Amino acid sequence: MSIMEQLPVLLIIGPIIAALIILAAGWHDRRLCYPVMLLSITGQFIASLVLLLQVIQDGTIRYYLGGWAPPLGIELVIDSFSGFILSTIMLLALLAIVYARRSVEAEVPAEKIVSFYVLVQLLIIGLVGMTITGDVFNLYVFLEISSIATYTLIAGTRSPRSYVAGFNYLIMGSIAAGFILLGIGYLYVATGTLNMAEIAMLLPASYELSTVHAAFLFLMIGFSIKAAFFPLHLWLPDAYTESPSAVTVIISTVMAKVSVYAMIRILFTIFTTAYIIESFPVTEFILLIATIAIVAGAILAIAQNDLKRMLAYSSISQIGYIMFAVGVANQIALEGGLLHILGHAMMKGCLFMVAGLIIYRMGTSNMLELRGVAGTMPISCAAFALAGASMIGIPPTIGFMSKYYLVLGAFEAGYWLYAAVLLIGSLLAAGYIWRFIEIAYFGDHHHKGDQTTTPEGPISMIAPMVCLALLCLILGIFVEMPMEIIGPAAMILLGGI
Amino acid sequence: MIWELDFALLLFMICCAIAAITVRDLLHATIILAAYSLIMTVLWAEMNAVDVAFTEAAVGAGITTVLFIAAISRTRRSSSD
Amino acid sequence: MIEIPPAFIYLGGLLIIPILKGRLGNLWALIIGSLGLLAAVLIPETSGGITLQVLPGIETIILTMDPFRHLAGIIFSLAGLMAIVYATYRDLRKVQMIGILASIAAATGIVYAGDFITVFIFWELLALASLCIIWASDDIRSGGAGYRYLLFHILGGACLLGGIVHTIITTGTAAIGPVGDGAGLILMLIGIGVNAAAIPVHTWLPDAYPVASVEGSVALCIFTTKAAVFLLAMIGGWGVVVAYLGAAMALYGAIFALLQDDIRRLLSYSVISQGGYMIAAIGAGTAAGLDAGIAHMAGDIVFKSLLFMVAGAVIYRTGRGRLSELGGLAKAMPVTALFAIIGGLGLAGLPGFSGGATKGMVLEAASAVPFLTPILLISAVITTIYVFRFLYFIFFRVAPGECSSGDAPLPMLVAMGGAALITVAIGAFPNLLTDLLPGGTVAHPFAVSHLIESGGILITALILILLLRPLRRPGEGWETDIDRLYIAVGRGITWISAEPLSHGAEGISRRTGSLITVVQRASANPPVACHIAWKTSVLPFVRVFSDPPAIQRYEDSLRELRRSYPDEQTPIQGGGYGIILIAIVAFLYFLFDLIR
Amino acid sequence: MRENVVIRTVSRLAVPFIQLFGLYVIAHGASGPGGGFQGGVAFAAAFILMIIAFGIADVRKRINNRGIMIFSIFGIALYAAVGLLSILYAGNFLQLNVIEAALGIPHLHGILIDIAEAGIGITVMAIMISIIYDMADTGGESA
Amino acid sequence: MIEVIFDLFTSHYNYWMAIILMLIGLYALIAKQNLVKKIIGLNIFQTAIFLFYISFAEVTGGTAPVYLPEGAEALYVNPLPHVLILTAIVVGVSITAVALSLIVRIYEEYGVMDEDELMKVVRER
Amino acid sequence: MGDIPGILPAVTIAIPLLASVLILITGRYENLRESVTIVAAVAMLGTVLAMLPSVLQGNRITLLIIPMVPGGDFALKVDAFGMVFALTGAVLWLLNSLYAIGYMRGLKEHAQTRFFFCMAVAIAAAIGIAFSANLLTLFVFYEILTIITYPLVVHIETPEAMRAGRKYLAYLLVGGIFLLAAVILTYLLTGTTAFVPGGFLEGTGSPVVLQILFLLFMVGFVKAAWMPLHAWLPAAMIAPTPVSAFLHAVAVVTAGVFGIVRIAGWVYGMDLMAALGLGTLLAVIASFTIIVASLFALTEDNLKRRLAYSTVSQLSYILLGVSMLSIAGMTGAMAHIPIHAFLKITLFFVAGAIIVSAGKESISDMKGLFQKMPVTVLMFSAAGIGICGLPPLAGIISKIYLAIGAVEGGVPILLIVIIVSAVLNASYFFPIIYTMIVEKPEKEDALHDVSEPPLTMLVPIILTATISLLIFFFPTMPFLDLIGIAVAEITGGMIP
Amino acid sequence: MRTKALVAVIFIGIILFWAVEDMPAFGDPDSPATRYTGEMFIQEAQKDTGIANIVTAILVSYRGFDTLGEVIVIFTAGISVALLLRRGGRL
Repeated sequence: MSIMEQLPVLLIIGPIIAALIILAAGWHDRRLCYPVMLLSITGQFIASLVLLLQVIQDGTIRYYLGGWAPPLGIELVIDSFSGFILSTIMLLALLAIVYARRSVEAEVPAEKIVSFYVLVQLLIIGLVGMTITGDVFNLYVFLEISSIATYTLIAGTRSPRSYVAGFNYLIMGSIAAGFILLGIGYLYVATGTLNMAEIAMLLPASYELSTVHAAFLFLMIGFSIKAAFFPLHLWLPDAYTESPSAVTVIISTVMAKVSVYAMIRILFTIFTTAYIIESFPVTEFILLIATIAIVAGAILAIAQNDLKRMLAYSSISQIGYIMFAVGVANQIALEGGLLHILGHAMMKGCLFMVAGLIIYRMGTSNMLELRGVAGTMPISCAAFALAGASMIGIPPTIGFMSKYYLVLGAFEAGYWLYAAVLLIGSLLAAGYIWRFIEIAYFGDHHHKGDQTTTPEGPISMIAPMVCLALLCLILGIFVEMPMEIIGPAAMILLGGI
Repeated sequence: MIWELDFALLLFMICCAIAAITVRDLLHATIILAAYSLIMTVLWAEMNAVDVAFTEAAVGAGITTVLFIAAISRTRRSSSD
Repeated sequence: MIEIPPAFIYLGGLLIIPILKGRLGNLWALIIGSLGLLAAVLIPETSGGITLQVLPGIETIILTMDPFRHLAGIIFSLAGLMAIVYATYRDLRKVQMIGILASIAAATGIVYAGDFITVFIFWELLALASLCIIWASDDIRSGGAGYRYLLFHILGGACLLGGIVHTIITTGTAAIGPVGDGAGLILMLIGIGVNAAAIPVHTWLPDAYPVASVEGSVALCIFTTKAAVFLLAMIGGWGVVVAYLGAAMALYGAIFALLQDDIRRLLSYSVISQGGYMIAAIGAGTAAGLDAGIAHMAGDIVFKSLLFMVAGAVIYRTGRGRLSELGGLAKAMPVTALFAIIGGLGLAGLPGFSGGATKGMVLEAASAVPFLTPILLISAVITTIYVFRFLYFIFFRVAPGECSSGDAPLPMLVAMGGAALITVAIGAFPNLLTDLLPGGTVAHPFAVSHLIESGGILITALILILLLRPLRRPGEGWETDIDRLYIAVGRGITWISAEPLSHGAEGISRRTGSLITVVQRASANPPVACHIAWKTSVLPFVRVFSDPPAIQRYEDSLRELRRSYPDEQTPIQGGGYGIILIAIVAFLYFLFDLIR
Repeated sequence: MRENVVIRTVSRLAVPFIQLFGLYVIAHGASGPGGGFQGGVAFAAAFILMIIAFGIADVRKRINNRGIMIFSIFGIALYAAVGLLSILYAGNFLQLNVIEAALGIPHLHGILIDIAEAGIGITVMAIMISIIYDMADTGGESA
Repeated sequence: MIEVIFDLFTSHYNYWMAIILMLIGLYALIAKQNLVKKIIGLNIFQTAIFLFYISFAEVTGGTAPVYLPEGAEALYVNPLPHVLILTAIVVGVSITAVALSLIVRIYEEYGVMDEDELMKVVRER
Repeated sequence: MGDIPGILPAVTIAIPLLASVLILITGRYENLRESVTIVAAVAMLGTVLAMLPSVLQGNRITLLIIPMVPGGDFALKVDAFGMVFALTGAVLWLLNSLYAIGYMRGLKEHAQTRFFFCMAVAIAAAIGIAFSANLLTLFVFYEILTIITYPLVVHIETPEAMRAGRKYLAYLLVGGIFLLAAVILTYLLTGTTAFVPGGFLEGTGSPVVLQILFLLFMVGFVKAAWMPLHAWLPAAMIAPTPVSAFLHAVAVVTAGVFGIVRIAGWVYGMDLMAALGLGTLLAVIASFTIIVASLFALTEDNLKRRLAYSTVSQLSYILLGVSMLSIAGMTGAMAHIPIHAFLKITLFFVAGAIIVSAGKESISDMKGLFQKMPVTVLMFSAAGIGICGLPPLAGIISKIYLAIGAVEGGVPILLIVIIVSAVLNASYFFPIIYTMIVEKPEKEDALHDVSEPPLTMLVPIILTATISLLIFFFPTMPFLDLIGIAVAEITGGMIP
Repeated sequence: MRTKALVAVIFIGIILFWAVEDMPAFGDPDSPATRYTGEMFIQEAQKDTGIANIVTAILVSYRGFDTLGEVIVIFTAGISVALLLRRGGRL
């Protein structure tokens, strides 16, 4: 059973080896890199599922790297929260990789494909590392791996504009990283350790120190930037819009979620509810901002003409939902927030896949030029409609379920007004989703005559998209399934067992 | 450790930093940045962080400067501010 | 014995009408009419009735029997048959034939109904049937008139329903009988009053009857008001208020009848007037009053329909319907003229005609209520005057122009003849009628007191005719009634719904739309939008506190900002602002931390 | 790059020394200041000097992109291999003392650390050269 | 009073200076139009943070964290921040490299290096 | 009497869903696609009828599908009241499908597959609403209904239609949000959302909270189109007529009022409503709506829009009935659901038939239509008369109960509302009838090539009108019987 | 822009200065960091790894994983630069 015990680290080392193999194989023959990539991601996905099952069965898994127990060494921690996020992001990553093949062929110059895949693999390594590490500095390192990969992936390929988008993100991301580093430093100064669990244990003694407050503040700001938590989202629309479709899918689902995950980790695992609710009641403030984010993101999304840009702003709004849960900070709301992480990953992944497919097929993502696109791309548009419904929160999709939990939690905590705004936000979501649906389905039926018989896209692009769209629905109906993991996860965050 | 020396170095660094971002010629700015890094190296060495100082010397004053110069050589040397 | 409610015979019969062609329809209608009459006659007075359980908790008695009902049923069926006969002079529109049959059905249905719910259903059916008849007319005014007719009756029906329901709740039964008091009574009274053309809700009657077709107005005049009167009688237990209401109607109708030029309008007011007599009698509350009311109703049905038939015949032959345009038809239409005289004298209440007998009964019954008799007497005088006026102008004065192409067609004559016969028969032998009355009241038309009374009325009328000489002035006619008021109200409501309401709704939706546009535009470039909003809101202060050139500059800059505002979201934003934002947010957190 | 005899000559002399210094730094990492990273950078500096002196094309002959690729992969693989080795000996990843205990070789721990450092150094060197190549070269490799 | 301030100064001046450096870097990031200048600012910002770390690793009177020959007792400074910063420096240079290559790319595409101009050009295209 | 588990409710909902999938698959083959619709409609009617006897015996068929979220499982329960709605829906879906086939083919509409697909899903959602066992399930279906009817509303895809669609969606989604808030609040107050005859909110919150909750519910059920939140309904008239018919008679608006009745009877309970003064509130809203909507209808020239305002007005009868908080009022309210459905669908069918046959939408253009399409116009008149509450059509039945309820509930003032509205109803319906039947076309040949609509349209029209007639004559079976059971359930009493 | 930048910088500066106040004094041997892990490493490193340079010991052994990450970072940067700038070639 040693392999099973080593699984956490293999989850990172395996892909590293895979990245090297991709590079080497790609050097030899470009066509080789995709299969390797797929294999590695599949392996990672399976491993993540196995780990998740283990966590469900046996509780938290702790893996001491180098055999050094904290605080000396680094540990990997897989509890139900990180297990949940891990399998979520791996699922999304897998689907995104399946999707990526043809999309990348179309959007990335052939000679860059190898490095592209290597970077994607590295990005995923970074994100997985961020998810399962139990050490704050290690978190930072993996954050940087993923960040650098992201900067390049955003900038690398599609349009000249993407360079600017990538550069802007780089600046913002670097500042964020700097702040995070600074925050980690403050924490270290205050406690003398870097292990999350230990920090949480040692920190209460110095809750009143301004150092700790500053640590919290900088970590919060840093991760807010990385997670594009309004109003620190400015990099996001450009980054999402200009990057290649496959990258957009990955960063909008996997990366954004991991950033949020990290933030929640910081807030709840390191600082614990005792700090963020009682000592420095920042949750109220977060709640306020989250509410603004929900509304503002949605309104901005409505104003967009570019499909991807619209979805990007929608992400800002949706991240607001997750942060809303953080702000409410009770069991039910957190369950909703975590569910929304899963749900939003799936629906936004699906939506961006649709956008990518539309670009692949129609060559544009400007909505004004996409009138009646449903006629030529029925499956994509159906997937969009389904995922969009989830985004709006139409039952019984997963988007509704998470919203339900959120509102329930907010009501329970007595945040009536905020809950109301949350609901309004979902209405605004209808505003932008519907804009595209209108255009796609009802834009102009005179042009629908050209019902082409050619398939609307490669099956490798359609399949993951449809898969995600259906998952939005199925997981919504059988919401009990994810809730079995999410419930304990939320409990862990709130300081339960 | 003598804090006055320390302090002087720090002040000098600040001067360098300000200079680096004010000078209009980017190449000059790069060189000033290298100087800044070198002072930083000294400072760290003086703070008993020899490994870090070593690295900073190699990276901050070395590689980074080279990278900057390479980049500037491929773009433009002058800056409007 | 057969116990089929006649209403169902008529209703069953009319279903076949649409598929019958030409004269076949007329024939069928005649058959149905006869069958209905037969059924009405044959229903035994001892019948236990027919009860249906349609609505849970409410028994619907579609057939119940008592002497009043027997009498009324026969009268209605008979009059209906006459109306059908009268109508067969030509190929009728099917709608009209259906309407006539449905009217008969509804009226008989009301008559035999044993509970209020059934009454109500037939009540509404009657309104619809009448509407069919009115709208079947070729007169273009019939549209509006029918519409108003309907609205009145819907109002009446609804009020009746309210009254019924109130009664059911307060008394616990739906059986026809005295109603409670309060709201139920008022509603019931309004409901019945509308159909009975009680003032002030009578205006539909002179409005609609003159514009119906000739045969239609005959059918109309028989059922609606009379059924209402019958129901009023059946319910019973009314107070003196109703009696006075009847008196008012009698007087009011009579006066207005006197002022009319249109012959059918004249007769319409006469209907109101005579209805007033009946209601007055019923309102008197005594058994004799009830008897008198029903008796007068029976009589009135006959002679009033006779007069309408005459008017119809005249209009049919001459194409004119105004006193001022008619004249000297006695020569051209002698038989019609004869029938007209019979009907007219019946209406005037001359002894020997049915009106004489029944009106006498009414006057007798009315003596139970103070002041009632004088009013009715005055009305009688006026009635006599307008009857004379009616007869004189149509038949006897020097013709303004020969226009008739002969006497009325045979079916009309038959119908008129039948009606005239009945009028005379009842007039001569009141027992024919009064024997059927349950109260056992008898008429004494030839008793001395009655003769004196009738003579007095006649003489007064003659004197007045001679004095006022109204006969010489066929004039324009006074057609203004309080319906102007109702029409104004209706127009007002229409205006309200057309103007303020819809404009208001439109305005709201426009506002909302522009608000959404503003938000949408603002979201295209939020910083600039905020900037503009800020500057705009500061503008008034700047105007107050700055010197003119500064204001000018300020306004210019604002205008420039607005002008250069992007219509579309600008892509790609610089990084610098982002960092400033970071600083601000961080500082906000910090402040929050400080003030906590 | 202007032909400059002095620079060329000095470079030709200096490069081996710098490379040697790099190796030393890497090797010395265990006992004193220095380590894989610094050594790698120093090593790369030698190549930078060569680029300055002889131009890129010349240097590419010594180490081309393929070589860089191989070196970088090799370096990381070396590090990972050391880590994975400990898994083979039923330890956790990078649990070097398990290997030491299993093989019974004293100071193996330190040696393994050195190996790992070497891996770092190789990778850093390769990548640094690669970056310099890419930054400084506008033409690209013809191969 | 002065003494207190002086104490505070002597005990924290390193941090203060590091902070000032950080702020200078940040300022450059925000206010400087030239992209290379921004990256220079970023570098300064990062190194300032490194300085911050090294500062709190320092122990007065300590020696470098390399074991002195056997037997010699010494007060070593805290080695952990050094390790962290070693890693962070590498990260820093990586970011610098990527950023500079992006700048090169941007210059090749748009021919400008100033942010405002760049935004203008980007929007026009 | 009691709860019996059964799978049929789920089957009933699954049939149209399955059909919708089949419709998508068979989309290219018109005949096949349409036969799928018809077969599914028949099958669904069959399953509903199969449940009818059991429900008529007072049983409730329950089915738990899956646990969902705190506050409600995904569960179905067929009780008498739900059966009323479901039966109406099932019958009308069949007829409406027939009609829609004729209509869509008659106009050669585009995107027919989408149309039939959405129809099928919509009916599934409507039935789901009828069979919901708790608020959450109801909400789920309610929202699905909102979304799936949108493509139907904007079917013609003109800019005007899109605007209307947006309006439609905006109102309904906002409503949905309020409903969600209400559901959640209910859950927080009581820990359950399952419908309990007679209500379960009693004593769970302060009166103010419960009053606010009720307001939330009211806004939530904006589908009931009470004023001033009615604007979406006339706007939605841009839809093809089968859709309008379906929306008005079966699915959307009826779902709204269904929800309100459910809330009144199964969540609040009449006693609590009375105690909180909610009856008055509801009465005010309903009265206002009834009268003002009628006024709006008065001057509207577009036939379908006039009918829409009529619907707004008529639906508030149901609210009015509920507001009386009396047994008879409740009975009238419930009875008005199927009755209005059958009558209004007839009217819309005719409006559509006129569009197909004569291509006319404005009332003023319909002069003399009777001569060319007598049957159709006759059916229209009949249904119009029925809506006005005149015999011999079903409308009178509910009206009688409502009137009884008004007096019984001690609010005779509502009688006035009924009376006024009766007059207004007549005043906007009869001009239409007059125009169609009596008036002559302005130009002789204006109606030259107009004839009766095809049989697929005519037959449903006649059938719905006939059913309305039959309901008048045989009101108890099954509607009033079912309603009796339902009312008995929530009041513990018997039908009056 | 410059004033805005200055204000922003001052904002951040205020926070930073405020935070520094409660930090242990520069060179304080009793700061939690030094006392806790710092001393631990210093005591353990020799025993555990047997190499003299504590920094290296931590770098490769205790926090070897970080270092692996660091190598990956630089690797990523290399690939990134190659992707961005390299023309032709196989990457």
